[in-house]
Amino acid sequence: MNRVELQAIAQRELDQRQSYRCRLLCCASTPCISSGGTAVQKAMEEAIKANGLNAEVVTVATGCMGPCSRGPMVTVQVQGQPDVIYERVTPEVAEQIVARHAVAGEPVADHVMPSNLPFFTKQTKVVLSNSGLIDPERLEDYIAVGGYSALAHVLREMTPEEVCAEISKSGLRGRGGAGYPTGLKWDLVRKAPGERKYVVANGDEGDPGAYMDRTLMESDPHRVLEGMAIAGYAVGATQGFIYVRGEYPIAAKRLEKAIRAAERRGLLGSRILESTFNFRIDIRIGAGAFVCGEETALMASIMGRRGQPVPRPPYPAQSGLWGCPTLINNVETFGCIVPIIQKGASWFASMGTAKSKGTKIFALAGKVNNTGLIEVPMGITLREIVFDIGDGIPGGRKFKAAQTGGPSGGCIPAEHLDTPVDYESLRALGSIMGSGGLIVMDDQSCMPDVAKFFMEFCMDESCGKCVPCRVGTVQMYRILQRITNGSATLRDLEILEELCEMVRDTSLCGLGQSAPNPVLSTLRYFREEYLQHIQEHRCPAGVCQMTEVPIIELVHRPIARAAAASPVAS
Amino acid sequence: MPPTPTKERTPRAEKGHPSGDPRFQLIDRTLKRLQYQQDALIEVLHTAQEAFGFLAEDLLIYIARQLKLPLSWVYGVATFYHFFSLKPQGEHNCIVCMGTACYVKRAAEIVAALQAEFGVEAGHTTPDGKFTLLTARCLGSCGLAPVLVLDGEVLARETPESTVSKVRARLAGAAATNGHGASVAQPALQEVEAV
Amino acid sequence: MAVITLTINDELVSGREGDTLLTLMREKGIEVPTLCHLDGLSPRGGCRLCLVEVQGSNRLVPACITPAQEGMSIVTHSERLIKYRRMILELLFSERNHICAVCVMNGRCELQAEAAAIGMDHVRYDYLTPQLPIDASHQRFAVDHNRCILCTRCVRVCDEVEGAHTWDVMGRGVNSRVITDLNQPWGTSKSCTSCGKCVQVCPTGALHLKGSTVAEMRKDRDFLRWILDGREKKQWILRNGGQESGR
Amino acid sequence: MTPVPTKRAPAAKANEPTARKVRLATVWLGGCSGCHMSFLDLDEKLIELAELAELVYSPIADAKEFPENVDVTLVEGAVANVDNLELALKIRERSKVVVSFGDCAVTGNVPSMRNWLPVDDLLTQVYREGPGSVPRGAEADGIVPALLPRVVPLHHVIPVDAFIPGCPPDPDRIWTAVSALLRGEPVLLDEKMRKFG
Repeated sequence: MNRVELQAIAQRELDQRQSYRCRLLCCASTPCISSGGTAVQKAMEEAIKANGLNAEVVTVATGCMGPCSRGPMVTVQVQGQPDVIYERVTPEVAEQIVARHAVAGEPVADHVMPSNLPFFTKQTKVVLSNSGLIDPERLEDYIAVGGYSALAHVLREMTPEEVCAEISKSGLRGRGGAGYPTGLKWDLVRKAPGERKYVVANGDEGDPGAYMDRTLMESDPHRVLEGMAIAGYAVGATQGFIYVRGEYPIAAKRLEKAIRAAERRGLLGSRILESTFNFRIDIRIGAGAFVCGEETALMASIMGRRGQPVPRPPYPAQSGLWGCPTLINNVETFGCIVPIIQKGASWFASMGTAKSKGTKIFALAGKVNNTGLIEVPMGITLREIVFDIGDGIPGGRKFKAAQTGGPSGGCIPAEHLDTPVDYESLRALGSIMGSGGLIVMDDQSCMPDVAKFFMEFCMDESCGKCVPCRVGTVQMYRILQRITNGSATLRDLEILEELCEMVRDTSLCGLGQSAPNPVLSTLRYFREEYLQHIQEHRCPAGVCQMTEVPIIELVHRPIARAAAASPVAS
Repeated sequence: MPPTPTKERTPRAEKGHPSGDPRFQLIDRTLKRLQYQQDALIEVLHTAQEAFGFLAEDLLIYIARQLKLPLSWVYGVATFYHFFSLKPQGEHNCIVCMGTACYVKRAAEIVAALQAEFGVEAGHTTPDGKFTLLTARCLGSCGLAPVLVLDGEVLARETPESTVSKVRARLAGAAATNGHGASVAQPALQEVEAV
Repeated sequence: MAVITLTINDELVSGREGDTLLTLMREKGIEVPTLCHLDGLSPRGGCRLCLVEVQGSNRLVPACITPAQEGMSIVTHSERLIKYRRMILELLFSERNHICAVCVMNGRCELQAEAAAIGMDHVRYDYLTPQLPIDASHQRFAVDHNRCILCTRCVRVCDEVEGAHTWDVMGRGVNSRVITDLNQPWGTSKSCTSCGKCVQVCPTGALHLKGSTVAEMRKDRDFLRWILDGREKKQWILRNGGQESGR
Repeated sequence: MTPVPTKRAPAAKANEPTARKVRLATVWLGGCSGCHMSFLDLDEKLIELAELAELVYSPIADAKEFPENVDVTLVEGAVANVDNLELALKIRERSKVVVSFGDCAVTGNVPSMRNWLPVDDLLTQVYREGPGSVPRGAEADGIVPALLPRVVPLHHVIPVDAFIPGCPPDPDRIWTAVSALLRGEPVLLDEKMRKFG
């Protein structure tokens, strides 16, 4: 395949689209499938057949459209008319959509989601621009919207140095959470001496409450592959790995299919687009270990070992997979590459804040009316996300905190709702951008309990290599357990804070270093709540059971030996 | 290859050769595809778990031999990742998502209700081998919280009561249709809590 | 080999390129506690006791694994470091059942000695008191998991020096445990050569000779020096222009 | 049994009207009394001690109730049951300086080895299923003090001012610590004297 053929495929595909008067896009992402999306598409196909519309109406299984809690979602595209988005579509509604909207052009009003909702208008789709509009399982769909033209452009017109410079100029920073400048990283790997180099896409999205990477891999797999191939060209690698979390079977299947299709068309593999550039991509499936999101642990896992981090330096850019220079970027970071090449670094840099450019995808969840996947320009305020896009808290309850960054992040209280969302501002608040999970909590959430939840996570996911993380997380968890069951003392709180600092400063990898963040941030903003648990022996949110007492109070209290009464021992 | 092995028997690898259990061929195919590279251990374990439902000792020995890896190395890797299970799973299983969004929407109460109703701790199987209760880190369906997966079927916006009654129905159904020998369910989404 | 100069605790120190900070500190007589590190085995950086401060960076680095660099300035005994070392030892004592009074290594245990040296005279954290087995199925040796601090010296010596790789670690986090072969009784291990190297390098009473009782166990690590010196000089490798077998 | 007569000497001397002596107490909680044995091994130093201190409460003296206004209390043993706990709280209230005396008080040591087992299982295994039998409900009737869910070191229930590790601490260690305390100085044990076990 060469550039001309690529354009020909795109044209043919567009022509074919034109031949249909109406296209019914059905979301086939995990959440919509879970809510019955497959049956909806089937019902539509049957209705098309029944109405004899095979030649003019077609259904397309697409990626995510965003408002996951309102699924299954369907978008109706009628030629010459604006797209109409339907929510909560059942097979019955699907039939009506075909019968009324597709045939007569009159929308089924009950299920239409108004397109002027802030949920849509406040978003800027860059990485997700194809998501929900193309069939992720068809390479031609991707090519029709300009797919692989960025790779073709890079291979023909740009040197590797120029690619790295362009990415640097865009101001793109790592979307995995830490925010390291992507262009700088690419350049480091490019300059690193070595015959063999590797490119790794980190799709081990382990943060609970985050599914941006999965959605991108499910909805637009070729974009990730194209981004990786451009990276491969820029750094001089011929082999890439995409590490997919084990819990994402659909993403893995679509990526596998996408790789095969791209290889068949000469868009991956040897002599890509008739150039001298060779680049293969293999999939590695994770096996359930959060720590593998850490880059050195991820590499250990790709090499088939226990996913334990090793101290850096040496950094992967110098010595990574099998000792070779390795570029590791998050899946979403790779998703930003194609638009940067297509529309230019200055276009990308024109969005966002001074130090955080472009857009960021968040998985909005928790106690908020509109949950789902959103893409917003950097610098948007939390208030806009929660109250405009998210449409506020259900049941008229009070906003209490937004949790970002998962187990490595923190809780941001109401007084900071007007903070712009960018790497530095969130860090200053004691949280992090993280990979993009954003969980909204109302006054029914107990902050020590939330801290305990995340600490249990870190304790369970600690690899066990370094002492502070292995044992420190258990000790912190124990104290939080005492706080939430009523048996803690003020001394415990003192020890907890001291432990937080120590674990943060002495742990070997990012997991341990950031494990205290949820505790530190809740202590910072909700200390009062901790004190109420300890001193007043009550949980203001009504979550904690508070059934125990501190050990010294056992003097005055008969020790209940429930088990003594019933002969359970055997 | 003799194609009629008994299904119930534990696989036995003699001198690096499959016992004739056709499921070993799946492993051999993966081994060959990955050129017996030691780095491919996790891929091979994935295949093995998919084929057998869990990683029995003999299976681990077979894989270690084929990849020429030390036994303790293979065991260390298999127990590091929560996805791999070294014990057989129940006929039915329920994975409750304990991700943040589900937790905030009180998924812990669902787990507690299932534990109380069926007398099984999370990560364990009932003594009769009928039901395994598992928890997952995050199934990435946060918009539908609380979410759980019952025998591979995703259920959204559950309550403790609705879950208990669905599981009860599932187990009762199993008793009625026990005749066709329910195979070990292989859910699409699974993160097994370790021992 | 290039000579480099750096500052350790305000004192100029010179060393060879590639030396670790720990090597140079020890040459200078500056002692920091170490547990996972053992000369002759590959470095691990897991116990975090040898962490030092590097000026110009707020990240603490493990001296055992960090190569010395020209112009570096490090501090080895700041108040913060001493406090953290103490806390790490407290965590280790709280993790498993280290009842020194009834341990075969009482009086010669490295963990006990580091605690005494640093003045860690009580543990503020909950003792986790896990229920852990003792495996005495091997003819000559036994492993008491209650005393194990997961330094993995046994794993490394078995792999790197003996070449058997009988030992490895199973599980993860606080549930990690050292295992022989398929987590089977040590006495039934097919790969164990019964060389006893693991027993000799173990810093605590976790691995010991059977038959030794409280405070009776002594460990001798001379063998490591002999083997590694010999290996370095290629004493046991056929000089056929062949390749070095070690790693 | 032989050391018993010796112990009466300091107690008797204490009644002599001399310069104000340090009011010293020693307590035996959940432990084997080995630390007290080692204390008695101070031998002739006991005479020196008797000149400086008045032993106001001790398992080797006669007092039944822990007195008020104690200057220094050495506590042997871990906190294992409610009686231990009650006494520990009283000690803290009535003593200026509380010292964890020996490994059981400092770490929980051997008594804490039961901690992996829930108390009820423990009682079942040891008594109900064992050769002897303790009637059910003995604890509730107050015949024996109720066991705490876990055996804990002394400093987990009250603030402790100094620690003398050792199982038992040898007489040198004890003397170094006690003589410092009697002089009103902080306890500074050298590295060799700080070892557990």
